[in-house]
Amino acid sequence: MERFFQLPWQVPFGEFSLKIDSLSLMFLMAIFILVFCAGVYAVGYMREYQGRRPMGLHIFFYILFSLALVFVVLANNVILFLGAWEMMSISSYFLIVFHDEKPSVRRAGFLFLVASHCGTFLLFLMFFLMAHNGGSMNFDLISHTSFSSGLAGVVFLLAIIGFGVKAGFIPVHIWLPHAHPAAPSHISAVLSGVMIKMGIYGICRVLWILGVLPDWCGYVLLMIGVVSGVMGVLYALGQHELKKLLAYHSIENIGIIALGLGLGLLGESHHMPYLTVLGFGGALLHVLNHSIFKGLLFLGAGAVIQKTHTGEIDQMGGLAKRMPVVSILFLIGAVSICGLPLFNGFISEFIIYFGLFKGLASLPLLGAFGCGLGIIALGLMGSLALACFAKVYGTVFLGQPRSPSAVEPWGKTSSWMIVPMLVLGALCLWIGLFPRRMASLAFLGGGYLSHTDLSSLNMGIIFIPLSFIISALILFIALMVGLFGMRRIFLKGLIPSVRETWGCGFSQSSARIQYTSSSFARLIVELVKSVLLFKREGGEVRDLFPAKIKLTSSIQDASEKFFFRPLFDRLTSLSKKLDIHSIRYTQMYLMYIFLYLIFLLVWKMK
Amino acid sequence: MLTILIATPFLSALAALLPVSRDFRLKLFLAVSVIYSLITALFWKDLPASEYNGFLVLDSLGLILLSIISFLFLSVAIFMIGYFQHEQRSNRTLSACVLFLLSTMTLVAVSYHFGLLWVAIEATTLFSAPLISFHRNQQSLQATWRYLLICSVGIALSLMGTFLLAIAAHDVHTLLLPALLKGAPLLSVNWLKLSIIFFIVGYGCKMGLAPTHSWKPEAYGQSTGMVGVLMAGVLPQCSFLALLRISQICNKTGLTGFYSSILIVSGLLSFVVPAIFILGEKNIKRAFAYSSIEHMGFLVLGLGLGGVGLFGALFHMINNALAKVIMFLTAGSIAQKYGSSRTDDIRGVIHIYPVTGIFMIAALLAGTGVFPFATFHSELLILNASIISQHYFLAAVGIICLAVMFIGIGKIVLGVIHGQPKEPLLAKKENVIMNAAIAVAVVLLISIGLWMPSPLEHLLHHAVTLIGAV
Amino acid sequence: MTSWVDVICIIVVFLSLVILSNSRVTAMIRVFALQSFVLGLLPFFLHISGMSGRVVMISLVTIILKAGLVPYILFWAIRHVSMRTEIKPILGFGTSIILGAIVIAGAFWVSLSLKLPGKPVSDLILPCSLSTVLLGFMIMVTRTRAVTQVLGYLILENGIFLFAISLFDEMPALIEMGVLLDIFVAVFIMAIVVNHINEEFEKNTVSVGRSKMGETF
Amino acid sequence: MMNIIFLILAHWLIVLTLAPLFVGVITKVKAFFAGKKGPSVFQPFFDLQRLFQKNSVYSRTTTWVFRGAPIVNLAAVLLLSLMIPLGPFKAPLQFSGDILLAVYILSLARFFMIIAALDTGSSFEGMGASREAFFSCLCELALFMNFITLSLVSHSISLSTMIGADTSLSWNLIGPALLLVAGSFFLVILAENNRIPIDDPDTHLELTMIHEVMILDHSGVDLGFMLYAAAIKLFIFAGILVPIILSIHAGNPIVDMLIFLGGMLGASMAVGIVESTMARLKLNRVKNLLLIAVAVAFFGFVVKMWKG
Repeated sequence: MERFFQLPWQVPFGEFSLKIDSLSLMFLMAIFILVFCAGVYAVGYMREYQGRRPMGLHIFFYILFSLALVFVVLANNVILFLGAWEMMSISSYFLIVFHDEKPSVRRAGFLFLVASHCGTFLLFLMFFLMAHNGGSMNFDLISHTSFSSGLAGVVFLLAIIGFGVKAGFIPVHIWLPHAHPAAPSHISAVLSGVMIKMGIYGICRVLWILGVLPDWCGYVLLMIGVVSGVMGVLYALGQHELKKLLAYHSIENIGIIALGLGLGLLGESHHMPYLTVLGFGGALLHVLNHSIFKGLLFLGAGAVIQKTHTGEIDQMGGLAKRMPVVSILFLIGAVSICGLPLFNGFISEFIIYFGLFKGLASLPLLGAFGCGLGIIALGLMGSLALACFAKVYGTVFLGQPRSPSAVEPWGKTSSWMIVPMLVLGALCLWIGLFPRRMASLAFLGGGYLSHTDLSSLNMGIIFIPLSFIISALILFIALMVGLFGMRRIFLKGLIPSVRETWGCGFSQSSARIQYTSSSFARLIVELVKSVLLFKREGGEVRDLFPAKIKLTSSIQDASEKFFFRPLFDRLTSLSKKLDIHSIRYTQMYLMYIFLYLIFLLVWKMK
Repeated sequence: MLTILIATPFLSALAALLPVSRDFRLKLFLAVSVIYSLITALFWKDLPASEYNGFLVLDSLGLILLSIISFLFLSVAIFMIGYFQHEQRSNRTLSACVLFLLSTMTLVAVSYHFGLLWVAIEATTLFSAPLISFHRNQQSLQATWRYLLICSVGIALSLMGTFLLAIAAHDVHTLLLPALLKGAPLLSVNWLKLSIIFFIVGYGCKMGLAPTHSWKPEAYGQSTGMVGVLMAGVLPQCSFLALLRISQICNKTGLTGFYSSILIVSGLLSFVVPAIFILGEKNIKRAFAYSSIEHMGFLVLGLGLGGVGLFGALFHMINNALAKVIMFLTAGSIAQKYGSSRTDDIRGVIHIYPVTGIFMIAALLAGTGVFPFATFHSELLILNASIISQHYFLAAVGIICLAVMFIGIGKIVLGVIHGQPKEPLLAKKENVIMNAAIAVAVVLLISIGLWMPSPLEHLLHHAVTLIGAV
Repeated sequence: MTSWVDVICIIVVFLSLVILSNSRVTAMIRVFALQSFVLGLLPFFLHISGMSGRVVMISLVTIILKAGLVPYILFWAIRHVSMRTEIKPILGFGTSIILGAIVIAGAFWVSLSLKLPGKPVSDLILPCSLSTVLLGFMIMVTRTRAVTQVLGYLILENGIFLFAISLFDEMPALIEMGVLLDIFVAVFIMAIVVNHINEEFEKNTVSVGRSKMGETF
Repeated sequence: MMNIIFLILAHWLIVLTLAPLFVGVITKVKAFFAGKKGPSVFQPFFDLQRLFQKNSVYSRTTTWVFRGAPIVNLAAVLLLSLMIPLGPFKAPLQFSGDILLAVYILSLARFFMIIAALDTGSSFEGMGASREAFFSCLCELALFMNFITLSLVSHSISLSTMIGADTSLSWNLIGPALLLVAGSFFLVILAENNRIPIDDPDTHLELTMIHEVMILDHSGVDLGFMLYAAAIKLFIFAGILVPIILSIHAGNPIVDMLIFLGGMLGASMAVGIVESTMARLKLNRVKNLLLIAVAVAFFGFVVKMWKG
């Protein structure tokens, strides 16, 4: 389905033409849901800064940001798109640096701005290449022209890098884990829930314009998906900071989406419409799902941080008793993001799995191998994510408080903050139990994206399993209720006694003895420590009566540590050196002119 | 009409030299620039007749420059009033030279004779020199010295170019533009080539194209905000007008390829050089100077690429001027508040001076061509032109340099506006008049970026046809 | 008469070479004065036939300005700012001579393809003026002191002037304007330099020997 | 509709009765190897009955998560049990892609087990939870690779078809691959169900335990649910492995049932033998064993790909 909207707009090459189609619809839903929820949440969340900071500016940029998002998705013209894109980056920058008195926040914001802007410059090139080939700046008109496979490849790569920066593909993700923790929580929710999806949207739009691509593109996306997904979740496991951890999980989920897209591309280039629709559809559905549950998680994290005034996971504990509602909502988010059944994460991952298995069976050797790799990677991501969120939930909400900041009495969380989270949680459950509507929308989007009409396909192959799953899940719920009843019956007349946790012989074990998140993740992290650059200082017990010992463990981001930082530093030092050398003497200046003159004379007058 | 336009500022400049009160000078300057702008506005309806048997003619190219001049001087005049509310120093030389500058620049805009054009540009150099050394100190003296030396070299070379052109036009017996265009077939190509080379190097010095750019960082770094506006916004564009005039001839004599190849090379250089230097920069004005070099690169690149690029270049003339107003006036007001424009001395502007802080952000966005500002469109046009004419390498390098420039300028500006506020050295409160002057430019630039008024579009199109690029 | 013109051209180039290889300021100024004087004579030889008033005027003005006023100002300046101290140029004697020779050769090579239209005055004019221009440029590049740079600039002007003479009757009024303005520039430079240096001396007693930008006055 | 429900109930009946027996057999075998008489094979039933009647003790630290985990766990395995065929009894719940549901339902159960363990705030249970999370990652890796191979073999992603319950797998064609799959799957069974050499179900040294230490604080009904769930899980895994190995279909349901039961008996004895002959591995060597399982599974995958 397509709806157009035109207005006169007088800028060079620009035309104010908007368009809603099945592709943009998915993203539009995500935007509206999350921007609205985060906005309502902000009312409660920002109350403590009332008067102490320029609220007006913040609100202005929030509205600007939302508008920009909508226009990015609706724009049907290159200039309009790029304009909205720039607005999005800039306004989100000012949303991120809300706490600009902290140097870390400033650095994060600047890194974000630079990264997204550099990406945008690549997009300029890409769009102009396309527009030059298409002879127009209008997406529809461009999409009607055919691209030579070489040009298509170049455009594809430019799009992967340019949009990938925004989406947070590894290794160009470096801004992401810094920006998300720096921003206020409702902003991080929107950033991670919606803005990085704009990168995905851009890639989808480009794929839609380019039509059929050579199959190596599919493999590229597949590989990106595998790497980003697995690395993302591994990095997440090593984090001690709640929002940074969530940020890395966004990278993981982007990886899953990329897997779906890659599968779709493979299907397209091998003319297997089912793969295409399953891949693209799954990816699109996961876009929506991820924005919902990741939004929920960030909002929950915000609620926690607002009370405990720290993001350090190992400082928290036992919050389930203090903020029960938040803890349950966060649990819902956690279960969904692990892709566990009953919630929406499972549905989209199931669709992608399904497509990958289909590809495994039907694609030629290399493709099948790729799909197999994808399946394994997905499985690994799932189990690692499970471990990661078990760690988070267990350490933050369960057990006993690990630090005074987690004990001190607080007021209850404002209902301005609770209600949006409730909405998101409900959505998670709804899509998880009744996915049919959203799934069919996603498949429509996927079909539109790949220019295949679904009417020619028998979508039963996916919908029948889905309906089976639904019935199974309902049975599962029934089972749980039944077992609960049984338990009641067994316990009838008995009063369960409440004691201390059994300390295996130790009496009054203190809260400090609990397993920390780092120690929980340690086994996994150490298995891959060479990849994560895992560092561990101190901690070994020396003499018979050990004194107080300190243990710090940290992981580092390879692409940032070994590529981007050094590059920037080199450039800066080079420029400083040159500056000193060239600014010394006027003679230098004159000499440049002299040499230039000579050069031109020799070049042109021979 | 044109004569009035040139004479009025000249006479008032002489008046400003007389021992009169500071306020009188300011008011005089304001009045002159208001009248000037009104007359220019009239010209938008219909162009005036030529004067002095074709030596002074205003065509659409000239009109573009003229409008830029009028707007910039107007905003500077307004800004000046606010500025001198906080200053005790005498403004005699300043206002006199600014008015002289106004009249000579007008001469540049309307002169149709290459000799006259050269004289006018020469004159602008002379009158702009004293402006740099408004703060009488060692560095500003150095800056002035260099500016004069390098620009005079440039001037000399362009004079050589003029002479060579005269020889090339031996059979035309005049340097009047229409005659040259009419008698294009008679021009002897080799001499023309030589003259073009000298012109490009000569006027390039004045325009600040790499590698002849080197006076810019110091001159801009030393001059006060308002002077910076004039030096960065109009002065180079005057020389660019000269280059445009030359390109008119080239397009007639089939030297387009020759000309554009040189322009593209120098444009490329003007992209790369500032990108190399910007990262190490620690002074706001100097950073802006580098960005202005880059913008000059945009202009010549657009001219060299032709077609869409030419349109973009002409459009960029206007946008660049407006952007420079925002950048340098804001830098000026900050420098006045903090007594320095080094990034180490300034922190958290947006917390102490919210309005100035926002203008600073606007300066960053305008200078680096971010969407709501019209510079975005013109830069895109020129990039697009490089793709269309299949200079992929050029496009790639340009993109990289733009990115680096953004990083550099962003680092400086954001480092200045954010952070724990640092108490300004000579704390002065926001000045409404100064801010108004900047705000007008901001609004104007944004509104052009959001909606390109059709008269402007027609003017630009007409100018493109005038240059007659193939 | 063209032979005389040729001779003058050669002399001019030679003198610029001398200045290039010279490193004593006063001597340079003197040589410059000589060069300007010779240049001033050029119009007479160009137009031995019709000795119009314009010719006389031009050459007189040239000689007075270039050979008289400017050297005077220069001397005044170096005395005033006490810039007696010699600083050896970046390039030594030998190298500058060799480079100069190369530059001259280049100038001739460039102007091979260019023939002066109209009645042939002298085919040495273009190459000689070009090489004078380039030599002047070289002097500016190789000297570290303001005055010497101004000197180089003036020689560059001389080169242009030499060229301008050749289109004496092509372009009416153009040359005069140009020349005068150029002279004005030179004077102006000196004026501003000196003027500012004075102020510096009055304001703060910091010697303007070698500022942080590596300039010397 | 009715007969579906009937089928489901029948399935559950079989599973619920056979699963504890399976455990009992294992204990019997171990006792025999230890040269003891050992408890009767019905002992697990008595244990469960005892636990169901007991009152339970809760820690002050715990929340509803702790109480909910056993229910989720048992419900998950019960749902899972509907997806495996029991000899002649086809799986009542089978559809294309049900393995994914199976794996993820198991993960759901595991998730709740882990957070329940963390809920008690005891370092020992935290330790167990961490190990569980770690080993299960490797197990799932191996599991998925096996599934990939099987789905390539059987051109299907429905569990019963993949393990050859409907149409027997062609051992003669892709024997090696299947052998590798079976091998790695057996290791997975041992790991997932915490048997020696990975874990010792009836050790009493908390520091070395994995599964047992996680349910250290559970008591009464909850513990009963946990143990029952564990038994069913083991039974299910064996029920997946058996058809792969002896994929024979003698149309006659009785014979099929006998074949199935024999297979299960064999499987239980195999587990018992392994447990009583092998020593428990050091914890930091366990991961190597699992990595071996992964490698074997991957090898099987490659072999299958190569065979085409």
